[in-house]
Amino acid sequence: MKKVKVFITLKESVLDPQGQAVKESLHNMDYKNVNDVRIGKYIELEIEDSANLHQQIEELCDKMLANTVIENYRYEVLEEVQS
Amino acid sequence: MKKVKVFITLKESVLDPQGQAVKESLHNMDYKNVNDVRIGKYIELEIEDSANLHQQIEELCDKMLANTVIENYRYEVLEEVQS
Amino acid sequence: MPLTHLEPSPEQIEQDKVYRKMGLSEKEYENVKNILGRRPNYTETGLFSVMWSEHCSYKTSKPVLKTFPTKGKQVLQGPGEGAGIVDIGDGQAVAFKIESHNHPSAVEPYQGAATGVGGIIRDVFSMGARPIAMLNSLRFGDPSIPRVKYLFEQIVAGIAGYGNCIGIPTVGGEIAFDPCYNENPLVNAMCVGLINHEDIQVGQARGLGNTVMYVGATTGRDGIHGATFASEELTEDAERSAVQVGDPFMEKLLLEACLELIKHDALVGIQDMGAAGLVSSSSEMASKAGMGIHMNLDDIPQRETNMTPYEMMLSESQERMLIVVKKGREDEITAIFEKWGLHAVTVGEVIEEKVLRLEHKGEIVAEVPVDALAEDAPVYHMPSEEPAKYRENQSMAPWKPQVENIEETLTQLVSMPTIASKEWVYRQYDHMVQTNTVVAPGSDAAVVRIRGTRKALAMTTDCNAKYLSLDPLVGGQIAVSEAARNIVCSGGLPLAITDCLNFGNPEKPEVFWEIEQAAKGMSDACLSLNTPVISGNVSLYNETNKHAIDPTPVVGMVGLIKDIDHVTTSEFKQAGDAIYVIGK
Amino acid sequence: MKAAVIVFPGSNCDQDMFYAIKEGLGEEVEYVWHTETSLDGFDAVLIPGGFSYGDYLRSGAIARFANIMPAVIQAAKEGKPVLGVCNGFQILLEAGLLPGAMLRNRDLKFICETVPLKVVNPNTQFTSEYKQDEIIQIPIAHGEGNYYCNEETLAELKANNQIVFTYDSQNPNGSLADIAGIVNKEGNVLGMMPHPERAADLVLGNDDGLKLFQSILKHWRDYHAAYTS
Ligand SMILES: Nc1ncnc2c1ncn2[C@@H]1O[C@H](COP(=O)(O)OP(=O)(O)O)[C@@H](O)[C@H]1O
Repeated sequence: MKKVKVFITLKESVLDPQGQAVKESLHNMDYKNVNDVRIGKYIELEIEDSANLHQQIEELCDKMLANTVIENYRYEVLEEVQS
Repeated sequence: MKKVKVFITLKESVLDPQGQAVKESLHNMDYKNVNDVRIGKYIELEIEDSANLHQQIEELCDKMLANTVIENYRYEVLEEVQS
Repeated sequence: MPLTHLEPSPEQIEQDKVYRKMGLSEKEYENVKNILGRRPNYTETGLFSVMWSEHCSYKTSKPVLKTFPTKGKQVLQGPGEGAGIVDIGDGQAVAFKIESHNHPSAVEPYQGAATGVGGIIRDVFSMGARPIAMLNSLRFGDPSIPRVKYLFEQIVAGIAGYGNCIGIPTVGGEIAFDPCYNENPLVNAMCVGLINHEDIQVGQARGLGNTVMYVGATTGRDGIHGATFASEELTEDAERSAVQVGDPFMEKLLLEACLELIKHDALVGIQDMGAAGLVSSSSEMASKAGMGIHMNLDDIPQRETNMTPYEMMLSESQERMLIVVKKGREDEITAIFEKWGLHAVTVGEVIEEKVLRLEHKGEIVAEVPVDALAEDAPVYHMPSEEPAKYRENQSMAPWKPQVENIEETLTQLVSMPTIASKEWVYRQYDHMVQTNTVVAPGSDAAVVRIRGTRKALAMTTDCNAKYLSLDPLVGGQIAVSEAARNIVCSGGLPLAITDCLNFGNPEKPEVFWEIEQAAKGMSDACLSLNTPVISGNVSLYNETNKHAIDPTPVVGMVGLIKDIDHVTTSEFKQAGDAIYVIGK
Repeated sequence: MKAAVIVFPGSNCDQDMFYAIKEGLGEEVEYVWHTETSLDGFDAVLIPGGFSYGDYLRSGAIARFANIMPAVIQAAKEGKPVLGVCNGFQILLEAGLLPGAMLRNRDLKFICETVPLKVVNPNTQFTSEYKQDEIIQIPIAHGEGNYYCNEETLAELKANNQIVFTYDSQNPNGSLADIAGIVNKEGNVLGMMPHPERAADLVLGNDDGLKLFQSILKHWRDYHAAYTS
């Protein structure tokens, strides 16, 4: 069993209304040293190992987890986990 | 300037309806080897360094970025970024 | 140092025919050269290419739109502004318009649909009206195709996501499924607003020396060339166009701030930055007022670094407005926006010379006559030809259904996606917020009361494209008549319509013939029902791989119910009541 | 009685709440902008539904830091009735005035419909006009109304009779123990996902929510009568 961590972020040029709103309110709350906030998704998968694990993960991300029209993703495969 | 990555996950004991739904549709799509899916948030902050940076980040997370009734968080502080 | 040095020079643009890629034909490019008396630079070529796209200039559909009846005693504002307006008595009026967001929704369904909703709401509140209801009209392909199902779910979620957040009830609409929409879903959103006569605004840049201000969200590189994109058939290439993301929260603030602004006597004109963003809003406002605008692009609030004049002018970032205010009164305007956490920034001034002059980093980077961009954009009279298919249809004997087992046939009918209950959809729309919804989705027309009066408004969207594919003229008549029946059945007197002409590629004579016929049918019906066309939108090139959608001219109609006690709903009320069929 | 309707950027049921008090109840009501810092002079505090700050990050997460919030907390401490509906409930949870948190609806979709609620505790200042176990029809309209708390908290809610409304017959959003509305221990802060202000006018076909506002008024009158006599 592998643990896979997927990080999904909005593409650079795509507006991030959530991040904007959080940033503004942090400024209002006097956290003026926060210059930028970008909000994305963090997904943890537990997945049984397979010969083409990486290919499969990429497929999963492309088809389902990320919306590649506006998002980028990155992933890490971790040590075996006990199940 | 520091880059801070915050990972927010639902607590073990809290049901994750979104993760459940994704898992089910992955199974329907014949990715039967995916055993578990948990969906959380991934937040990137750009923040000007300060003496008590860690304390400040924890404050931010506790007060606003995470809801500690249902969520856990973890963060990493990264190398200086050019601004 | 301006960033324009990386762009092709005017000579290169001509030599390498860069303008072709931007959507200008050879003839149009020559025309631009004649207007300017020189070769246009890159920015200028961009300005013309978006403003002369079908989406902004209606260059092929204008001759057809001209044939619509647009006048009536009740009409306070016909086509030509953000939304049309009709009188409902007692100094009140209703503003409404329908608009398509088909192409963006085909590429990124959630955001495409959401920003479609956002755009039409801005059109209505930029007239000074408070939006009180949303409707929509959707078309999808065969729902058993996974991509179609995905588009369906995401488009519905996008409409809900935006409308629910901004707090305008989505009270009605219609949905149909047909394989002709497999690759080309239709997303038409309609917004209805309420306004007092004295608050009606126009998008005009009047008054020499007056200040041009920019309000709302910052400008990014999103949706550049969205307007030309909407004027092309969908191809792999088109998908590279940057996707716009909607921010309904920002729009809610903008809405409240703008409705406060329209009560202010320092306001001269206001217009939404919709398709082709800054170019269209600035040139149209100037052209309508017979003035010009000088804009300093360094002052445009930017979300990204190193944006070029071309990018800033063509950006379709959402939730932005251009306003013109009396000189010297800028601070009062800024204060209104600040209350809502928004910034209003001075970006230019009204000038006498009828040109759009753009300054960037100390240089004039573009100077073009505003009329050439707006009013005087080219108009084409497309060839039109009756399709062979139509002839065939006409010569066929009427089809008589053979029903053996009525129960079975009925079950089959009601389980067809187009006929089945749409509760799954409208359950996701907040149709009750503002607590005025008297008749919610599920009846003939939705009914929204006007608080403080006995009056209510009935509203509906309708179009049965199957009828139009068989006979666009009769189908066009039916679309308007169906809308009128829905209004009447709800207790209302039909006032006027808005329409969205969704068709295939108008360069094909058969398609253009369909457009003409449909418009003629609609006009006939509008004339006999006294429901003029007060606003609308055109979405052409709904084709993929040469397959055009069925002609789908969606009709949005609003009617007045004089007394709320006259509201009727469609469901059977109690056992024992007699059932009548009336009509032919 | 004079009620305050708190308006945050993105609130959108503020007018509905306002009219429920002004026209439904016939009492005095004013909007209070989120930048204000005092609620002196108000007898009841109403936090309306909507999408404060776009519901970005988490619903209610940003609103709880608004300038007006210390005054809301103060009002709650003083024992004034504080009612949070929908987004208002989410804000009360985020602000810690009520225990628990909201998750996304079980089927991940926004739901707008009228649902049956059971009044499980009619002995609060918000529900005294209802009968025990009365079934009322109240609209819901939310995407995150799936109430969650840990077992201890749930046991406490039950032990103290803090659960005021539950969904009857069908649980629309997956909320724990069918919870639709809860009060704090003291009983003067009510948070509920359903919208009583949307069921306060017969022109719209339903006024089952009106008794909630009438209960608040009755409590205020009784209290005042006792106070002034
Ligand atoms: N099919 C149509 N029927 C009637 N009026 C139309 C139609 N299409 C466009 N119009 C009118 O033409 C004007 C320009 O439309 P449009 O470019 O969509 O406006 P905007 O720039 O505000 O989106 C509007 O006033 C609109 O009402």
